Amino acid sequence: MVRIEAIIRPSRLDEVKSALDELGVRGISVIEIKGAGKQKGYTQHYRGSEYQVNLLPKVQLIVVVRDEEQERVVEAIEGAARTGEIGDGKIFVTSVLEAIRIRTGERGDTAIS
Amino acid sequence: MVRIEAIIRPSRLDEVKSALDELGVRGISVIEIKGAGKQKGYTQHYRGSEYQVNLLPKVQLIVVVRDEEQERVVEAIEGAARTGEIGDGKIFVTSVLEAIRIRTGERGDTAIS
Amino acid sequence: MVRIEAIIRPSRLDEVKSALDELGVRGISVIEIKGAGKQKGYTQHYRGSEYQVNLLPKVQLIVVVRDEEQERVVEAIEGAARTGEIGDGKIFVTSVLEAIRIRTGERGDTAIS
Amino acid sequence: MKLRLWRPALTALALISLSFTAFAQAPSTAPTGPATAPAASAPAAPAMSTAPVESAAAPAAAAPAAPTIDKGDTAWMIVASALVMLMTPGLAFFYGGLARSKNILSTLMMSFVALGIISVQWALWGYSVAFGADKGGFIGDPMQYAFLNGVGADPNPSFGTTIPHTIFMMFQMTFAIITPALISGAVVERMKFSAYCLFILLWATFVYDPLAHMVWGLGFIGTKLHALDFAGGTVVHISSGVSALVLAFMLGKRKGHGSEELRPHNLPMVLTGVALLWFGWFGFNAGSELAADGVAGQAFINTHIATAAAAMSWIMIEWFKYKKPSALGFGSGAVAGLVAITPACGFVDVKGALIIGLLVSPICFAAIQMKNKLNKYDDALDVFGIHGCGGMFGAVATGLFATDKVNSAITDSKLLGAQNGLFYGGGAHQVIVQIEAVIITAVLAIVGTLVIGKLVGLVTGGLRTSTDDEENGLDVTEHGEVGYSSDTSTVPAFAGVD
Amino acid sequence: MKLRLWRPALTALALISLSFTAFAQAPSTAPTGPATAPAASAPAAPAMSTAPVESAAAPAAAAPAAPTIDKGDTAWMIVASALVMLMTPGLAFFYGGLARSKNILSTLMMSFVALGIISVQWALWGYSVAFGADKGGFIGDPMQYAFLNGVGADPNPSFGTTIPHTIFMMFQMTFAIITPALISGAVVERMKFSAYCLFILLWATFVYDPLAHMVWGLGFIGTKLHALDFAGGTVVHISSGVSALVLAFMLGKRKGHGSEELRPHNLPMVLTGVALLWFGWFGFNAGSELAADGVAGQAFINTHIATAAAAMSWIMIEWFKYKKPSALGFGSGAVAGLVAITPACGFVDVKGALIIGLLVSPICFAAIQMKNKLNKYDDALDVFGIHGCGGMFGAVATGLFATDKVNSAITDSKLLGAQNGLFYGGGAHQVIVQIEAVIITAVLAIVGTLVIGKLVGLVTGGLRTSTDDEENGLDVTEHGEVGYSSDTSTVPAFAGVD
Amino acid sequence: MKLRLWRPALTALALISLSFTAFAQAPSTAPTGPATAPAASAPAAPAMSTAPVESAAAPAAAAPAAPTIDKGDTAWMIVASALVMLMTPGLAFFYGGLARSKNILSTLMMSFVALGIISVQWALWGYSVAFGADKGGFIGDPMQYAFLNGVGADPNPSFGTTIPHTIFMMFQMTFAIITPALISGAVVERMKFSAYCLFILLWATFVYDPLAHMVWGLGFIGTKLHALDFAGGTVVHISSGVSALVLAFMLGKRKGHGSEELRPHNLPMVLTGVALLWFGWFGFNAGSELAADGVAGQAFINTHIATAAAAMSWIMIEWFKYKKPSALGFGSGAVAGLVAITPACGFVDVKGALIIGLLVSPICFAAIQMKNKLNKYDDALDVFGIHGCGGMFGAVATGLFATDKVNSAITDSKLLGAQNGLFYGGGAHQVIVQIEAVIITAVLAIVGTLVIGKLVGLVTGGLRTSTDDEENGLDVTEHGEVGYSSDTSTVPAFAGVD
Ligand SMILES: Nc1ncnc2c1ncn2[C@@H]1O[C@H](COP(=O)(O)OP(=O)(O)O)[C@@H](O)[C@H]1O
Ligand SMILES: Nc1ncnc2c1ncn2[C@@H]1O[C@H](COP(=O)(O)OP(=O)(O)O)[C@@H](O)[C@H]1O
Ligand SMILES: Nc1ncnc2c1ncn2[C@@H]1O[C@H](COP(=O)(O)OP(=O)(O)O)[C@@H](O)[C@H]1O
Repeated sequence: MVRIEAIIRPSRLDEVKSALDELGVRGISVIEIKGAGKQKGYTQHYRGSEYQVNLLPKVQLIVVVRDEEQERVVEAIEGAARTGEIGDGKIFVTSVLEAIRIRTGERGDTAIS
Repeated sequence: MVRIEAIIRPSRLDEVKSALDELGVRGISVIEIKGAGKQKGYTQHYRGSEYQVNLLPKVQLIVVVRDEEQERVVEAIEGAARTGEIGDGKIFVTSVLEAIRIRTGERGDTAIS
Repeated sequence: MVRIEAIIRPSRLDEVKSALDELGVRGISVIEIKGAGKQKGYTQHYRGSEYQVNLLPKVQLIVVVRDEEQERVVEAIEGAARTGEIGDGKIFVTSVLEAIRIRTGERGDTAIS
Repeated sequence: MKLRLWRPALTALALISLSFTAFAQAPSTAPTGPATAPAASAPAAPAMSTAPVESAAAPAAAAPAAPTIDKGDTAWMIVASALVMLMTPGLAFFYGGLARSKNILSTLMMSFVALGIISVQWALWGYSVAFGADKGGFIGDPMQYAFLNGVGADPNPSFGTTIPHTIFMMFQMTFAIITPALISGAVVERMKFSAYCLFILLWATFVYDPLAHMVWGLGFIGTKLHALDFAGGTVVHISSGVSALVLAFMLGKRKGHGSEELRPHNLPMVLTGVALLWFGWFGFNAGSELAADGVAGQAFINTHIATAAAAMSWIMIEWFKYKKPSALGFGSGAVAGLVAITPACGFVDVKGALIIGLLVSPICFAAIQMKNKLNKYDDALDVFGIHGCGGMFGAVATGLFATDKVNSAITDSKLLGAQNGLFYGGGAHQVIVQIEAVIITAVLAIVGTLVIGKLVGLVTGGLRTSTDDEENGLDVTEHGEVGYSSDTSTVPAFAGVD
Repeated sequence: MKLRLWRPALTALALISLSFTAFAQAPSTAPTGPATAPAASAPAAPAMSTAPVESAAAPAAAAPAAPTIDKGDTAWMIVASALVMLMTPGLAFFYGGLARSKNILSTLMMSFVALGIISVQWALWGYSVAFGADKGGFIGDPMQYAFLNGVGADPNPSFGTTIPHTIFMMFQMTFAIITPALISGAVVERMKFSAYCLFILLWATFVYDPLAHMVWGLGFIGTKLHALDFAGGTVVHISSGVSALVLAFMLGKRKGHGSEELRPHNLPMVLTGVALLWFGWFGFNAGSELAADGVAGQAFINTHIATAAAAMSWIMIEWFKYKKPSALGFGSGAVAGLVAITPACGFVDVKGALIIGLLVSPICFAAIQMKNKLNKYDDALDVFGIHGCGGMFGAVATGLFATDKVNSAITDSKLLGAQNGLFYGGGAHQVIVQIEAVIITAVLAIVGTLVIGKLVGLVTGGLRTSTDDEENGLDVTEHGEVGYSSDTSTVPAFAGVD
Repeated sequence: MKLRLWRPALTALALISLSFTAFAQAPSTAPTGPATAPAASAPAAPAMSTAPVESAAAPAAAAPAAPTIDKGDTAWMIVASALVMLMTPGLAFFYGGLARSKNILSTLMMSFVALGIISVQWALWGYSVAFGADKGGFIGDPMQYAFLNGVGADPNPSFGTTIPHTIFMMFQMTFAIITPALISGAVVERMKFSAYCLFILLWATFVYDPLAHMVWGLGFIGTKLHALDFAGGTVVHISSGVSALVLAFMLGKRKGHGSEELRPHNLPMVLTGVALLWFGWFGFNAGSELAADGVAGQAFINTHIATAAAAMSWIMIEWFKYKKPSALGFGSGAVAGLVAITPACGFVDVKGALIIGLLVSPICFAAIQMKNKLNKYDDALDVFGIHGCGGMFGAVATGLFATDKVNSAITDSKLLGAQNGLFYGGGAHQVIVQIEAVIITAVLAIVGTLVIGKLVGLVTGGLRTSTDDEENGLDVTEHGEVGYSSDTSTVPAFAGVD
């Protein structure tokens, strides 16, 4: 199994979710994060003191899928999350040694089906 | 070392923590996330416009332990987090190349002991 | 590529970010988490009922870099995040199978450059 | 004393049975109209000003009352009514901040909806039941002011004789609204919204309105027993506090009570509530004089000073016990002080107010500790601990500190016809009277709540939501909303904000 | 009826052309001073009390007016003005909680800045345009009270003749402030702050001030048409609601409208706003009597009861439709009720108020459903749906339920010279008059907003921010701040709080 | 001018020494009672109404004063007192939102606890020290009204002669409460709660109460120097602003000051505070007239207009400097405007108020810029920058714009015996007097704060918490709570909400 970690724009989450739905991927975990990268940030002022903020709101998606699904899932996310503007985000794939469904104790692929 | 990532019900966090304590596992990191899966969500209405929300509050636990501890830790979490109802969550295990304790610069297993 | 996950004190985030900047590492993701470990927590009282809280605010940094950069990045984080007091945090390194830049579809090292 | 104790017990029982029968008959009996009331009524009028005397002097004052309107009193009473209205939202935030974020809206709604339900109920029949012509000392004629017929610009001949009747009615309405809302603190996070709405409608009709009549509306507690309650210790706080306790028992504990930690999700919101309550309570207490005069001034400063003293004494307890004086403690103490001074504010001097304030906090704090020890019921936000116990203490303390030096009406037989307090040369008499009033109120609240609670349970198929709904939070399951949302459309905000 | 309908249409057109010409001339013509006004003016004075009669009796009352100051009225009107001032922050929170967190500050600022801009505008010329000596029935002499010259301790001989002129001016100012702020609800999350500021400055000058003059300032709507508007149904709610709709069309929809879900980020904040609005509205409505008297009392209770009824009727609709009565629904209903009762509060009895309250919610709810169906414009926070539609209903309903039993001034030819409502024996006349007033107001608002909107767009290079700014949120892009910040210095707090 | 400057210096020194000795003697000297005061006192009475004249006309007015109570004035002053009370919670939210979330409760508590401590102190001795019979021009007889003995329904013969004494006392109490709370803004996030509590108790007793006496309580600043301070520019804002600066120096900077970014955690909460302050300030300023009359009306509109002008002028500065007018800027400007108009509100006309409002923002903005440049002290929430500097400007500006056209009492030798402002034909005299008053106040505040600060430090083992506590946040370490909690029991909510 692989753990697909996608960092996307908050505004694209809906599209990405439905794209995954179509693939039949129901199980996902979502985390709201802040990200810095090429995308430029903005300046804030509080009573004259200036703050440079280059960490911008992003959403991190975690989806664990069977190895063979990796490509289709990655492409689905890519397609749904892309705007073409700087700041679209990244997808990172790592391998998973084991997965367990807590409710049943099932392990391996069946745990995430 | 392995990185054990457990997604559980918020209401089970206390039990899981004490279960880990008993194993002598003190070091953990906790993140509040939202998750979608088999568990059904709910509908919201705002002045008549309807929203389907199937992302539900979950808690993600990150525990990095020595390889040999993996099984015991996983079982401890499983036991403490299980309610038997849909939505209990998942545990994912990935392997860790290196761990560093920032305070001392210690590396490897000693960093997490 | 490797995924460097650093758990640090919130108050050190600025230093760590600038340290990474100097290395030319611009892309990072930041998550606010709670952590338990050796660092002792505190007690809260609400109308006489007492709560022990040992989960303390931490910041989790995720940086994915090319393998050869791992050491320099880890050291930079270590240096910037260390106070010498219990609670400085940990750095965990895991290997990344694949990275994709959503905007361009670039893969591998170029995706994170 | 032993002998004495029979009286309250008997009166109490008598009361229950009678009040219902009396109500049953009411519609059939022809309204006698208020014109007959004044002379008798004046004494019980919450207005301690000289106004009632005038009206007593001119029993048929109803018609020619208009010219006697005082614009200063009118200005004050419009504002006072507005201030008390604001207390209900204040209560909503006080309670809301103490709840968990997944129940923030349901907790707020339990107070806000009282503004909706009771306002209408009061206009339709509530006001009549409370302030209509006396029926056997227990309720007012429910028909007399139905739909507020006859409530106009001319003053009510018996109450607030220097302000338009409309404003007196409105002032009393705001009391009728907040009292059932107070109960909600005990049942939040698990009671069905439908059951709650039905409950407060019935409770207001069969418990609050009759009680308001008995104490303020020329009923027997005011006119026969001569118990003192300046602004609602018995009528408002004891009745709601005791009913809250009963309802907490009927509902059972919240899921996770004991296992999970149920902490306030937003203490700044709690302090927002405290601020609005404190502010609005000036209208509640000083406004109960129904005039802008010296007694109002005394009630005003007593209210503030007792509240400040109680807030300090609560954090002092925490300081000694935990070395940590808390914001929640300050707020809890302030509310306890406001509760305790309510029945006494227009009758005691500053020293009395100070002592009442200093003592109420230890009492309420102990009551809450006791609750935690016993661990038999889940009075979620300590309505009984603070309003019930604080109210009882305040009612009794009124019998200790009342003095006609501050308010001559107390011992004026043509007005309140009561005695000075134990510490002010009046002997034990008034203390015992106050205790009796407390017991009568408690009994009425207990019986009323039990009966109404059971009834409502039958209608709504249980008072309580499913445990699933409880786990997901009532905001989403009962109201279809979340309190705090993320900008990421499908991701409601994180805990602590959702 | 057919024939009838020509009148409003014509009047409307006449109005537009004239009002501007009239204004153009204004400065050149020498101020005639208020002394000439009283007799004529009295009728239109918002003060329905007997005051105007006095001033009519003594046309040259200006100088000797001072001694006639009533301290009770003065006390009430200072407080009433303060209460209405508080409504604008209340509105800010009502709107702010409905916006997304990345726009919370820009939404709040759109209301708060009105407190800044309009207060100054009112002092410099606004008050004169509205309440200066009548110029052809459309505007007041813009010079007369410029810089508030001549606005002092002595009462205005025509309005509020028992209170200092300063206080009457201040009371009216608070109305002038909140009205443009109401518009902001339709344009939040995308309108340039600079464009907004310029827009409300011009709109206040060319739409609100003349309209206030026409209805309350001895202009033709009040004195010739004899339309009834006790506290601002036409002047405040219809004008702002209609203008909001027009501006929403001119701006276009928000980015993500339809695709993303645009949910309220903080409903407890919305309820904070509702609480402050409800509280402040007592000053708005009961204060419009300009005296602490019986009519004020009636306006006071009507306001409260209609609001409660509307809040209940809104959640009842939700209850039947979705099985989920919501907190937002309660708040929306309450505001709708406050809006609808505004023009009627001092003219109708409690039954009228109850009916108005119960009916306004279904109407506004339907209007919002319609908006969602049509999906042609993005009235973000439903200003038209609630204030526009609720205001129109209220204005017409005033023609149905007005009764001189409650307020004798209605049919007194020396005072308002209007008719009783359709259901109170006055026939259809007043309903038609009310409809005409609604149409005139709507036409003025539409034309005024179109012209001013275009103009402002030219000056500020478009009314709308860049889509990038919209995505990042206006707080950061327009104001350089974030509403909620994390303690981790560089990490603004998480969604739901940032 | 040179020669002139000796006076303030000398007076100042004299003052310090004397005030303490005077206080030392006080208890031993027999209270002379107020009966001797009236004639002399009238001039300094904050009540600029004709009331003092009456009391002067009848020196022994104490007893027969009761009948002279005016219900309109009484209604207004009860409300005004309630409004000022609400300012302290308002200040709590204003400051709380500016703090970091880990210190939200400790910041709120620093204001709320003043409601507890000072209310009791005022009742026990504070009121006597401020308004007891004059002792050598520096303090009032501390015994005279101890425990508020003799403070009842009859008016104080010297102050507020048309309202019950209780209400005058309460009104003044609310000023005594908020003043020390203002200081907290400079010391938040690092001062021990215990040290803070002790500090404000002593500061109120030895700095505020004597100062209030000197300016308003028939002390020398009012009766001999004839300085003008309508509602507390010197007594409230300069004294607290200067003391805040001194205390900030004594405490040192916050951990992370300079390195970490210390941003406001909740700006909507800041605006909530601004709204409550603005609203309550109407009671503060217009209430200082102690009557519902024309001067109150003038103070009312001046307060509002200056505030609006200051808010606009602050965001204009930001607009030009950063292209980003901010919500925090609007709020800061509004508060600066409220501060600056406070001493002037009952003495100047609308033009004066407008100018004062427009000018105070640049001054405060510059002061804060200066602070950031100097970087020598950490006045965390800019108490000195806004209240100190704004207050000084306002006090001096009063000497520029005061005019007896607005308030005849100014130049009436039997009343205030002061001069018109420089721009209103009074010459430089009053400006210099105002400057002297500012200097005297500043000196007293500096010396008093230094002495008390050192003393408290000794008692509480340092004024400051440990750096560890500072890092973890004072909410948890000093109060044992967190402001915002997650529903996941052991996980306090995320930053920005915890
Ligand atoms: N090397 C990296 N490691 C972790 N997260 C990254 C990395 N590079 C980018 N990110 C995340 O992806 C987001 C978008 O990256 P950015 O460079 O701004 O735009 P783009 O991905 O279009 O080049 C960043 O805000 C950050 O959250
Ligand atoms: N494939 C997956 N990848 C990542 N997270 C998942 C996956 N499947 C489930 N989850 C997480 O586990 C939670 C529970 O899963 P769910 O299917 O609802 O119940 P159960 O685990 O009992 O079958 C989800 O809310 C989601 O957060
Ligand atoms: N084994 C672990 N797995 C995951 N997170 C850990 C682990 N050990 C520590 N942490 C994280 O590191 C933080 C600091 O660890 P702690 O033991 O308190 O101090 P130190 O790292 O200086 O020994 C913890 O709060 C927790 O968030």
